[in-house]
Amino acid sequence: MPTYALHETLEVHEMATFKTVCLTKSKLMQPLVSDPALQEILRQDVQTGTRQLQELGDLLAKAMH
Amino acid sequence: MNGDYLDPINAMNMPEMADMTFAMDFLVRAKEGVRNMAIALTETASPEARAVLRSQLRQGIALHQEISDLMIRKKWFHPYELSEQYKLDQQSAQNTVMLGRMQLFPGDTSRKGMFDRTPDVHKEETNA
Amino acid sequence: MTAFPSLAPHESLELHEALNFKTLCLAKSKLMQGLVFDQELKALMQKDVEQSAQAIAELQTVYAKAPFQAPVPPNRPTPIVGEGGSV
Amino acid sequence: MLNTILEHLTGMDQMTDQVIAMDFLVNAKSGVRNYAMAVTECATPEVKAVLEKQLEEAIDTHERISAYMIDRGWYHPHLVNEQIRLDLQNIETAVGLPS
Repeated sequence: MPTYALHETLEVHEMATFKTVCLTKSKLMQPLVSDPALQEILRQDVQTGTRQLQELGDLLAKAMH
Repeated sequence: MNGDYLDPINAMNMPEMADMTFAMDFLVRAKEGVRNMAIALTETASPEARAVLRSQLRQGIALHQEISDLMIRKKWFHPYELSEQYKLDQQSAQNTVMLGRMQLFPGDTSRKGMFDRTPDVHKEETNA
Repeated sequence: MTAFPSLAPHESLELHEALNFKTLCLAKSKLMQGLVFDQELKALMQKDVEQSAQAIAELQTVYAKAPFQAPVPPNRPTPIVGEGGSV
Repeated sequence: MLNTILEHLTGMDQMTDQVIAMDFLVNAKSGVRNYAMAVTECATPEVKAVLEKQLEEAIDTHERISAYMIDRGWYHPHLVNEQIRLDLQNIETAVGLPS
């Protein structure tokens, strides 16, 4: 039996793609923002986004074999 | 299964197949519920509405989990063995299409004479 | 953020959808219980009936704050079948 | 000359913040919906646990950004006319941008 079901692996892949775009965008946008409150929201998003992507990456790595 | 609804052969495994269909309907409903709640949550501004929808989203996820666990345990749902799932999908589709072709109900099901008047209207008519 | 006495339009419509969805779920889970053979499945459906009833009560409390809320009459105001009682 | 450039730049700054916040809100919304979809396709508890937690975080993020935008007057869920006025203004700005 494979580690994960095919459907869930594909969903994790979709989420990883989505989150990668989000993280990249948040990082690129950060220097363009002038409002400190918005800057703080973006900073937090970069932080959680990075951790979330690592978690998704771990799952994907296990789904490979 | 054949097209004759009076043939006892059709009763073979019927309870199991019926339950599988009902469980699948239940699972689809639970899934839809989770998605609907998530969408509703992203359109919500009031904290009170958010709290209600959020707790119902959690409850929906838990219910979805319970149903899919039950279905996996009963072998009605095979997320890991896709060819098993394929067989089930095709079978239930075939059976249900067969069921769709059967003449199960009388031609006229309106039963209107039993319900169309409120007691008051009926009384007025008899008085007149 | 200023406090508003009623809900926003979009969230009210989402509540309308959620309430109708839950109502249908309750009806279906209740009716289906009479048809299923498997007792575990039946028990799970009964659990859904109870949870849905609770969920409906919660949604109703919030939905009462919709900007288009109105007093609810005890019965459906118009005849259900036919015009004025005729078939 | 320098003044108009500065004005333009500062004006654009405001505009950039708003566009970034709007983009972020749209993303946060998609995030919640995508995670809800993904969670309902999960069978393995380990995968589901991760996605469920990230769904909760996505909901928090959405709450934060929508509260921020309401606070700044860039998002008016209660006042439809106000929101439409803002939308029309944004459409004009976006269409008017030199390409």
